[in-house]
Amino acid sequence: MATENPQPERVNYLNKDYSLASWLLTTDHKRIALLYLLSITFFFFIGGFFALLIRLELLTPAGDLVQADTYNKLFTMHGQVMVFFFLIPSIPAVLGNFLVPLMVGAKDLAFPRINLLSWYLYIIGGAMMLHCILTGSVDTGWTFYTPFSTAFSNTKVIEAGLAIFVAGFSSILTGLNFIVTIHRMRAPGMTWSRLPLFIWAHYATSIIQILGTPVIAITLVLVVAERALHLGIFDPKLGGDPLLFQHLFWFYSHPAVYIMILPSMGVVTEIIACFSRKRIFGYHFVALSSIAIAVFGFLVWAHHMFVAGISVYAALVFSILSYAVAVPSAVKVFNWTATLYKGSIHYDAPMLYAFGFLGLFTMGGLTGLFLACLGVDVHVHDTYFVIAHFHYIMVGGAVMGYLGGMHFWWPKISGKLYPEGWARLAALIVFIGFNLTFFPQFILGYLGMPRRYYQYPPEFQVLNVLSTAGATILGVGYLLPLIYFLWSMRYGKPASGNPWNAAGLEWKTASPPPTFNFDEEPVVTWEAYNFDELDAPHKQEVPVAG
Amino acid sequence: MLNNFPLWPERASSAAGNTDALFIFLLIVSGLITLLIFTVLVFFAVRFRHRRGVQAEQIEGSIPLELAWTAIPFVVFMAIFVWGAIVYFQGRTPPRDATEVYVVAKQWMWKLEHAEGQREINELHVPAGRDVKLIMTSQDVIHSFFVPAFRMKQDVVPGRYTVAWFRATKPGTYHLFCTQYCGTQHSGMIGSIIVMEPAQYEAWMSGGSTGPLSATGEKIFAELGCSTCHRMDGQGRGPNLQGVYGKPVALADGRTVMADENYLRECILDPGAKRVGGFQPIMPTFQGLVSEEQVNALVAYVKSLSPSRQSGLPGAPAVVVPAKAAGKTATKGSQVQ
Amino acid sequence: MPDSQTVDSQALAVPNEIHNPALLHHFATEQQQRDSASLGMWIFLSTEVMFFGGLFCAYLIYRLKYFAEFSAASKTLALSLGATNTAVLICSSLTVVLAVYASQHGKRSMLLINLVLTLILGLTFLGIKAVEYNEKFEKHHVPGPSFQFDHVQVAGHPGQYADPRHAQIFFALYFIMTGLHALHMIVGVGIFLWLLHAAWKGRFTPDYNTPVEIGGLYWHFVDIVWIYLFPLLYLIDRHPS
Amino acid sequence: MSEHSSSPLRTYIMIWLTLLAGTALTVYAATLDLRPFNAAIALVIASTKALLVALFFMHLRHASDKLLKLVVITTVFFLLILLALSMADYGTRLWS
Repeated sequence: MATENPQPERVNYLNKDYSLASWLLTTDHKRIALLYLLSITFFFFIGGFFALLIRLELLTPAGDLVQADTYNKLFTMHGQVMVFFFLIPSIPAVLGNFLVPLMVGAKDLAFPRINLLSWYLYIIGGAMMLHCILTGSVDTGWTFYTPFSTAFSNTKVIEAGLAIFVAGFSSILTGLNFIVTIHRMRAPGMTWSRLPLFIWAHYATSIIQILGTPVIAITLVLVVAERALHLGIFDPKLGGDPLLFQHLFWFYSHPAVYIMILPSMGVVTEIIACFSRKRIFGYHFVALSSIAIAVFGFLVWAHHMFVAGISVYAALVFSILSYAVAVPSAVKVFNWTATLYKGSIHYDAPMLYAFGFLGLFTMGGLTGLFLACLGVDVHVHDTYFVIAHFHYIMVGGAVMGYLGGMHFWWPKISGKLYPEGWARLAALIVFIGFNLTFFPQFILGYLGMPRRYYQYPPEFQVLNVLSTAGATILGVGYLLPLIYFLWSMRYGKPASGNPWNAAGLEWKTASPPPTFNFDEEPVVTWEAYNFDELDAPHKQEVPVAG
Repeated sequence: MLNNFPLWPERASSAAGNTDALFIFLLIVSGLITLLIFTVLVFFAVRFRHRRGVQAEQIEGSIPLELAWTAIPFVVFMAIFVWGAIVYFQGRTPPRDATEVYVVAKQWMWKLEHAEGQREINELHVPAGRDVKLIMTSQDVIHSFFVPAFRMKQDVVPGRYTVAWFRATKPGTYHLFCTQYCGTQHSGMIGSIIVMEPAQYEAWMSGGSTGPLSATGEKIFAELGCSTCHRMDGQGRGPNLQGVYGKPVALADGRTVMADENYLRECILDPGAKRVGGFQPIMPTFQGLVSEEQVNALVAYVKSLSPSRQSGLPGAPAVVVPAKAAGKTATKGSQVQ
Repeated sequence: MPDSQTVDSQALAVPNEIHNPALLHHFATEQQQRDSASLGMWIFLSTEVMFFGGLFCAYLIYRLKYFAEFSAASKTLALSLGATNTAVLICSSLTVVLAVYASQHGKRSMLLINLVLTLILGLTFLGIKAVEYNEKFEKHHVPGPSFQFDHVQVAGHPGQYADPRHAQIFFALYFIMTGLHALHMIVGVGIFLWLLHAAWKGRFTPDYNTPVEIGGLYWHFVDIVWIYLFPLLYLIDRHPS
Repeated sequence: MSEHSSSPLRTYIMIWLTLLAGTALTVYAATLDLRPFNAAIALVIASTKALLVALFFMHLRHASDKLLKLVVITTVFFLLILLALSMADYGTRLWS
């Protein structure tokens, strides 16, 4: 490794110890982040494989590639794996875990052992999920709607429910660790208004993880109990109300969308600031809009139920509240755009991903207005319009942000530079592939093609073919970073402590950082995003460790 | 090729135009916002690209701008909300004189029964230009009744009725989809809505009926012995059902509920839950004894006993309330369904 | 929302010279470590509140929907046992707070006695709960195939019988709520056994007693849950009609 | 939290006695026929007891750090959101 380095290699968190136990029993947040990185990448490609099979099946109107029940299991497992085992842990558990202590200037998260426990919970949940997939899988859709899941499906609902239950506690513990760390572990001088907006985004995310996740946990307990014992809580034959499940489920699962998108917004904020060399426009508004999204996110859940049989009055209340949550998202987009004004914009790969995020998130967000609009939602609810919308948010938004962040911080994480040309190409391919996959689905949805259909009327075929073609391009786009990141670990050029000349404490230590992050306890005397100082012609020497 | 590549769904109901207008309005609004953001983005991206020796200018932010782009979207969103709410409200409020069709969904088929008695499976014949009200329930899991050409969708929930309505405007055959995932053959649970000219429809209706649904209901009513207690002369041990439908009913526990289809249904299947004031709790439950279709027939029969329902004046309680219960009509906020 | 006080206290924090073995490496001061632990515990407890919150939501909806059956089913619960258990838990909360006090003031024997008393009270609660559960089994009030709730009169409606299906929902919620609560009690007993062990070994000093405080917070929370469960389940409609 | 936050022993005993009295009171109140107020009284008593436990036994009252109070208030707020917005549906289903 890095033999051309003339000096003896610094001891860092990666080369400190090579034994397996030093990884599996580590309490170092950076190593745990890498454990998460490995595991969520694994689940991402599993989920992606299911997606590919789904798209192939939909190439033709008839059901010919797989059986109907197999198809139902495919989209169920795609959803459950992607939502609970990739998207929710993606940015918080990998980038957040790695960066939150570094950014606030702490040696580690507040509870390192709980952090490790959280990874093990995730792995136990993941193993249960894999076992469930391999031994028969589930066909309820990721939403587990009752009474289908409790009384009619004859697949492994209980096992999948428990897997998600366990993984949920992993998410809760991560959020708990972040909040305590952000409150209690900030370096001297690191005031709240000097925090990077990435931290604010993770703070907001953690609020949702802490207050939302337990509700889905108890809901899954009820589903499992109902299915095992036929209690009647969700079974109309026994006097239960199936809609109660939907209320409880969406109380978590709508805010869960913000668990996925808020950290991504945080990443994009950092990238835009760094590559336009500017302090973010309206720092306090961007910070507060994160908190506002977390809070309003809890008030809108029944917009998933406008045609489910809720009362008209409830629908009105939830519709108007849904518009309220759209405002802070819009505020963020405007502030990002304004940050570019009079900037000095560089087009490195992370910035390309950030631009991709801006475009796709804007479209995803605006189509959310269609769904929050009662009159239109009646028509497009549960059609491909919804599928397209949430993929624009979760894939176009969250995954774009995740990839952008991985590129931005990869030199810090691995100490190596990735090949810039390939990275820009991958960003382009992902953007094109994504739009080709999901834009036709908006049209399909308005035409009326319902979701979760394994065969469909022939007039929908052309758009489905386009979508499948896009999916293959998107798949290639996702494989590329995997390949060149792995390549760079061995052959990449060594990265300096601050290859982007970026602001933020994480760049003031070595790449990769030492085990306790900083050789000297940092004392913060500057504001966030101090690019004027960093780019000043006679720039004052920032103390770079080593 | 282009037959297989439509870009806009067919428009065949009175509601479709409203939904489309709203949708187009949203397209324009969001198109303008997108255009604005993308133009500014591209302009900034090009104009402020990095140049050697040119430094970024640090700008802290602008409170007026922040307030503007908080308030303006909010106002626009509220306008969308109001329009959307109006369209939704219309779709949720069936006209009182609509023709009624009872829908029973099950894995994986639609069973439809006209008030006039015709039964259909996965097909529904309706006349153009007349309001049709669907009274729907499910035998097993949640389904959803979706006709894209009518821009109409409503989940069909087991254990209760949900209601939807439409007025078809254009003769033709349209897709009926189930949009709530309901198991293995979910995507096979599709049917067609056949809209006919009124004259053709009359001809279709005249064949193959077993008599109106309410007549079937009357037969069941007699067979099950309902008529021994629910006597028309008001002397029975159960309430007289004439004129009950569509009126508020004072319950034994002091609450008042509207006697809609869901209430009638619940009284058959769970008589104790919302018992009418002044009567003994002697009615047995018919849960498990009658099929969903028989419940529908019974409900249709009870409804047929309220002749004035077109001009029904909600107001006076249909059932005489004993003095004791009448004083307690103030509800305790527990009208939970 | 930002707590500026903590910022200042951290900014002024002086790395302590004498290394306390209980101070973990990544904390600068003991104060920071203690504050982190208590904040962490409170946040964990808010997670727990929401966990039970889902159940309270289900309870609220079905109680309003099936009030008659909930009332009838509630009357079959043993009020005296429930009330006794409430008192037992309140007493255990007192012993817990006394244990925390003792650990803060270095009173070892008072600490040990109160920890033992807490354990005894906790086990008493679980024992009484077991008696109640046993009674439910005997009366066939456990939801499932053998559930029976026939011919139970509904209060205020002479001649009307409770619908067994709706009563079953009450008992389902009863068992899930009290069962999860009992599970928390069992975990609490485990925590206090560990605390007793550590206290016996003299691990706690006036300078280091965070585990006792944190364990105490947990125990009090479990008490608070029961403070709500008791009236919601046992006292729905107890007046003689 | 410069000094260990704990109330004197006498306060603990007083709170304990109040809690026991509250339990007796709630049992007694349940035997009165107050119609809709039975539930309200039971909840008021339970909330008072919970508040006493939180403030005195869990030392929330003396916590110098406002953050802990904020955590509690936030949690209760979101719990009420869950209950209230669910009732926004269930409470109005019969209105149409």
